[in-house]
Amino acid sequence: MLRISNASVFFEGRQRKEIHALDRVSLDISEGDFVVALGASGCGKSTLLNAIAGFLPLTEGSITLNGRPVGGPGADRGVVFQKDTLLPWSTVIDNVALGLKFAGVSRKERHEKAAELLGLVGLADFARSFPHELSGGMRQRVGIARALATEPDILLMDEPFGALDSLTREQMQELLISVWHRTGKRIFFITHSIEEALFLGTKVIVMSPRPGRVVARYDLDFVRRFIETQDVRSIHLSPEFANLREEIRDILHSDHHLAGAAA
Amino acid sequence: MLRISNASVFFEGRQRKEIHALDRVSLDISEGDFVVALGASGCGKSTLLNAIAGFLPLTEGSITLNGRPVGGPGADRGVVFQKDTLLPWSTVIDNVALGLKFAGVSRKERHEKAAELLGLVGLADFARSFPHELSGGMRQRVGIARALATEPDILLMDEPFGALDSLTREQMQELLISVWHRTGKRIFFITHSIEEALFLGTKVIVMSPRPGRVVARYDLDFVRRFIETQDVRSIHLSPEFANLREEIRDILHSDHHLAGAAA
Amino acid sequence: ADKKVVVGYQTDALPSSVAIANGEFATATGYDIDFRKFNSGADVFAAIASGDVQVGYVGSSPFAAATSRGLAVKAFYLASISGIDEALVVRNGSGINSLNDLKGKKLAAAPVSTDHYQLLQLIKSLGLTEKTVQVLAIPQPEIVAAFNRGDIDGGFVWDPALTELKKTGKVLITSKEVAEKGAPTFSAWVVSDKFAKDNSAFLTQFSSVINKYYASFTRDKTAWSAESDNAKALAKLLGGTAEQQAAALNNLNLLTPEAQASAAWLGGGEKSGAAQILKETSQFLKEQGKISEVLPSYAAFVTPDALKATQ
Amino acid sequence: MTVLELNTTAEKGTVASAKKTVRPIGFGLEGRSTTAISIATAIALIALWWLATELKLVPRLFLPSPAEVLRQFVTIFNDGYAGASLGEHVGASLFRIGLAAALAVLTGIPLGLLMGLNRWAKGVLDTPIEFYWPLPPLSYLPLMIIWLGIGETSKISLLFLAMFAPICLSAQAGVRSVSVERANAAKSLGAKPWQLFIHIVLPSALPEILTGVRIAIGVGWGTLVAAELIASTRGIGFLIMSAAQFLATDVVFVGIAIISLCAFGFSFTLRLLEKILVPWKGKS
Amino acid sequence: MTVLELNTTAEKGTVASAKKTVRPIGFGLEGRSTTAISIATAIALIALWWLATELKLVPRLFLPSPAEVLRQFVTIFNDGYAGASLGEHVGASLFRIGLAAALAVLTGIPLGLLMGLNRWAKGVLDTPIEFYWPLPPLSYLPLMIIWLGIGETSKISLLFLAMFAPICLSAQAGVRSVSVERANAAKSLGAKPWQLFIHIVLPSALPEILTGVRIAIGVGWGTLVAAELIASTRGIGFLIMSAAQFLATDVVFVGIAIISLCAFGFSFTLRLLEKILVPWKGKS
Ligand SMILES: Nc1ncnc2c1ncn2[C@@H]1O[C@H](COP(=O)(O)OP(=O)(O)OP(=O)(O)O)[C@@H](O)[C@H]1O
Ligand SMILES: Nc1ncnc2c1ncn2[C@@H]1O[C@H](COP(=O)(O)OP(=O)(O)OP(=O)(O)O)[C@@H](O)[C@H]1O
Ligand SMILES: [Mg+2]
Ligand SMILES: [Mg+2]
Repeated sequence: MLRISNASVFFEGRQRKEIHALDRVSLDISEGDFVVALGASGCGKSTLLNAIAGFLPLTEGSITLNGRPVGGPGADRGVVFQKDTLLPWSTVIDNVALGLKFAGVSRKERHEKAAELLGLVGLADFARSFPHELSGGMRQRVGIARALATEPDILLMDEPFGALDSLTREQMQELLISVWHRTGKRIFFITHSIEEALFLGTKVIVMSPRPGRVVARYDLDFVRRFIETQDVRSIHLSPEFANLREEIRDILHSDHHLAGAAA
Repeated sequence: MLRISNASVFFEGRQRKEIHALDRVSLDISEGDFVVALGASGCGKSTLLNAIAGFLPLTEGSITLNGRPVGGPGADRGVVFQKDTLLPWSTVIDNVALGLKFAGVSRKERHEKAAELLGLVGLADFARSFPHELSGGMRQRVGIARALATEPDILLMDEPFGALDSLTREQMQELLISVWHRTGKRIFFITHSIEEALFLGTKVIVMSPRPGRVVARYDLDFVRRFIETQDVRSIHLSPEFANLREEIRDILHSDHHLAGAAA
Repeated sequence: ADKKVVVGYQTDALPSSVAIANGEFATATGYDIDFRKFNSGADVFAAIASGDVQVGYVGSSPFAAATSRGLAVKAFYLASISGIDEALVVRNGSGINSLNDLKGKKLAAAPVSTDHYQLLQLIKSLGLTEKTVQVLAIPQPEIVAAFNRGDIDGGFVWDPALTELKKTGKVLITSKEVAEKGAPTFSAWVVSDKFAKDNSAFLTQFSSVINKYYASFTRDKTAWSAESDNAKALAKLLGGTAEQQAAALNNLNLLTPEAQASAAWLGGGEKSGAAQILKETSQFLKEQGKISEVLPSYAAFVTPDALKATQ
Repeated sequence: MTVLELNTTAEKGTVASAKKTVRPIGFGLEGRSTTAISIATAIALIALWWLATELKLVPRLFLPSPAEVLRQFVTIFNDGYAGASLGEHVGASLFRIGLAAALAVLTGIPLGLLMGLNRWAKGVLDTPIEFYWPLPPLSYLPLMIIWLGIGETSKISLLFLAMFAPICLSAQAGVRSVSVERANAAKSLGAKPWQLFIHIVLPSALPEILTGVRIAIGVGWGTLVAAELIASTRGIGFLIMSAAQFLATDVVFVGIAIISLCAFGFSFTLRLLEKILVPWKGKS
Repeated sequence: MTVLELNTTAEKGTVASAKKTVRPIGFGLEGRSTTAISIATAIALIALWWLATELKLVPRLFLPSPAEVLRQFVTIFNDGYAGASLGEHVGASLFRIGLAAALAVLTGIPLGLLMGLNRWAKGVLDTPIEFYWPLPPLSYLPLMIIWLGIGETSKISLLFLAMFAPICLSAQAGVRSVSVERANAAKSLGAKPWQLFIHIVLPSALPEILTGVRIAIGVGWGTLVAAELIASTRGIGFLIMSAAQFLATDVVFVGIAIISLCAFGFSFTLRLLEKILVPWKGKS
């Protein structure tokens, strides 16, 4: 189990003012959880993810994975970044196979696995292209394939579908659900789409900025319902879904005029 | 008037295969137009925008602005990029004021203007921060403020709101509409959200990939209706809106299984 | 002093160098003299060719090389001729006890020095070639280092390297002896033809000053001992210690002004000693492939005029 | 599916101010000082030197003891050496290096950037630079004397030539690390070519340029002795060579120590400059 | 609001294959060749040289004509110079430079990267490198001889020392341009430290390292004469020095031409290597 207790983060801002990016956030991610974090721009979602990934120390609080404190980044937590972090000197397939290379998998095997994942994200044709030859959305999909390749215990995904069109996005959502369902992986997922959060998450946390804190938590089962029925539309059109969407919308809107504008 | 006639673009792909990114696209953007391009990931939206911006030569066809062919980038066409292109060595306010600096505006004046725009995008507090101290969505908003600062004739925006949460996104949409309405600027806007396209565009083009071509065009007036009524919800819930959404959805879905997967 | 002249000198210990230190050259000639220190005769000639230097102190080997290439200069004063201030020192334990043991050994001398010339001449006179005796052209500090380390068997050097090598080696032959075997050398003050034409009075006064110090040196040994002010002045100007300077002076082989001005050295045109040495040196350098031409006569590069005028 | 908690009260109430702030875990050194380790190493090296001389591993003539060098330093400091005071020697060398470095920076950076941007500049300047730069200064020293005389001009030119190429080459390489997107963004904001040059290309290339300048200054010091072989009357290189002629190794060591000290000063300034000018490196 | 056209038929039907492809408009040179301009410049420079000698602007002694240099080259090529054939001279120098460069690359890159990553490596190695690197080789030649003799070891060591520092410094600087995000991504993919080193740090720093190597090779050639002052019997530096001392300017020019040619070869190889190894520069 991944346990975040009372995590606070202060950044050093300009002119000696601190930026309070995360305020006493507590969260457990257990076996089979699909946790989605939702919130306005700048509310600390990426900060929380970075802390879990081990890229950022906490000012206060602790993060433990199966009882042991998280010291730094590791292959047990796969990360899909908000920013493009593909290696410009490697082809797409080598980028996807990078983690497997680190794990010592043979070239043939890792390329097979990578090719399969590229097929899943719809980029089979671009295996030998370089990242700068891809569109923004395609690069994002390569990043997803790369994180899936090493089959980490926990997937940390920072707005992975932000640059995707609705169709591709739906397909990627379904792909992710099937991976999650098949392998029982834990997933921590950041999005700014309320629909996406509701559709994917078994747990949804809603965050508000300055300081970044959790203002609401939900336990949901739309995703399980989807796995049974495979019917997206009926879920999206169900009244529970619509009600929750409006509720969260109100929480987010009630908070601030424009995220970051208030002091 | 900006006139794109029969624009085709081939990229050199791996193993001597060309990638047909844009296939005979024709499009006019006249005074007061708000043109939105919609389409799957990799369908050539950014390619089209890059060609208009002057970053990319055409293989065939022509692009003229007020009768003169587009030779290269220029201050007459402001660009908001899909990728983060802020200068890491400048503060947020200096990044926003960059175009004004190029135009020879005095330091005081350009900082005033930049501060005002930062207020509009909700980042007044972060004027003296450096880009790497901002969240992904905040950086995107700085990019928007930067493009608005020089008041170009045409704004070219590549998925500008992709990294924004729904609230911020709505606020930014309204901001953009008010700028467009107030100044009568022409806007070419790329998005992967059908709702956003319908809500914002006076003209919407729907593109399909491999080769990238325009498969449908719409003339809309939801945005003008919004300017009159200021009522977002009623527009979104109107049956015309819902019908069009489903129609475009069908066009997009009918096309391909996964964009880029087909050869 | 409205007339200016730049004089290039080297670090050799000469009695007249004291006059550089105390400014007597300037006061005696009435010229504004800028003395510049050079590390080799080749550099002096390069500077003369650039026109920045008008008068310079050089050895006969670079002199021969430069004149053979057509540089218009004249020797007007012979500062010294081959003496015991330069010698071939061989390392104890190198197995060299006489000139007959040189075969197969490694010897060194400073590049384009008169020592290098004499070492090569010596080897030739012994019937050896550079194939059988390896001759390295390396600067003196490096010779001392290589000698101490045992990498070379001997070095043809002058002070202070000479003193240093003698600590762990012995003198095999001196420069004077090599000269007597038919390879004489000299060092001289030279002047560019252009400057000489309009400044003969300067050269005369310059020569007079040298004469004065040379006379003092031959007359009054105590005034030039290690404790003397003169030796200290030399050490301050040139570097090293007063002891080193005094020792070096004692090994010089100086000519009297009269001898220099005579037909035997500067006054005999083509037949004068200096011109002969230049020609022989040039011929030898050509054999060595170092220069490509030997002039028919070197008479144009020596003049006794300044010295004659002092008498 | 139920709302678990809407803990707006429970979690509000900000943590007391003036908190310890954190930074993303950096990469490599990121700010951690190495001064202490460096000083310890320096002390260890001097101790080793002292030991080597104490045990007489190397003849004194070639490796004088630290004490001797210090003594010699005091003597030279008080009495000067070879006709000039220590201050004059150091001053002369610093003046030459400083002026040559300034000239090399002022010409090398713009020319290098231009060569990175412009086909004609590259084509025309490439040949002479690629030609002269690998030439050993000692090999064209006589030519410099002949062409430029024995004054300061030839010395400073020699140093300038030695320093120009590394700066120019790194500026050229720096241009290649300007990202196309960033340049495009600037052009769309109406940047004229010279503005692109100053506001985008120069800062992007700055990290590489600064490395080039550091290397160039090292090369400059390394060329100092060669430059001051030209009929000098003062300068540290001149001091070293004069002393070497007389096998005064202790004086040579004094010269070496002074060069090290000066070079260290330059290097320190440059590191500082790097910290101030390119704090964003690795964060873009 | 009406559907204007649903031109699925009108616009379908692909354009004939084998089309001219385009590339994003690059920045600066981006592939455009400058060879022709460079060659033209070279010819112009030689013509200028010829003119200068023809008009006797400079005494023959100091600027021999192209014809003379060529003649001298043929002579040396046929008969050798100073006791060795031209091939032996060139071979000896190439061997020394090549070996020293290989050693400098093999040690300088890993040590430089390590110094960029590790506090201890940086602290310990910084002092000796900052200390020795600006020292003029001429000032420590005697020390090299005492310690390493007059054989190849000391010459190669001298060249190695001259080349090591630029490579090491640029590798260090290169580490600072590794983006933190990229390193983090690799760590999350399970990269062990040495894998991070090889797969992320090394390629990221490669552009800067290659610039450093180019500069280093230039510095190496520049030090050649100094190195071959150490009791050589062959080598181009030795050839140049022997000739310079006898004012044989034409031979000096032959030597200079040979060095230029060799250096040009090295430089060409490195540029090629850069094109092959870092084609992504400016595109990340
Ligand atoms: N520099 C390039 N070299 C080769 N191929 C390229 C290059 N740039 C784009 N492409 C290709 O052109 C096609 C269209 O790319 P484009 O960036 O226009 O897509 P897009 O519609 O913007 O997609 P997204 O919504 O994912 O950003 C893609 O197949 C891409 O691989
Ligand atoms: N390195 C940093 N230094 C200083 N402040 C930082 C740094 N990184 C983030 N911040 C600040 O922390 C706050 C939270 O940032 P974070 O990136 O977590 O937001 P986010 O929720 O991911 O937003 P978005 O949806 O826009 O990506 C922001 O106010 C940001 O300015
Ligand atoms: Mg974020
Ligand atoms: Mg795009």
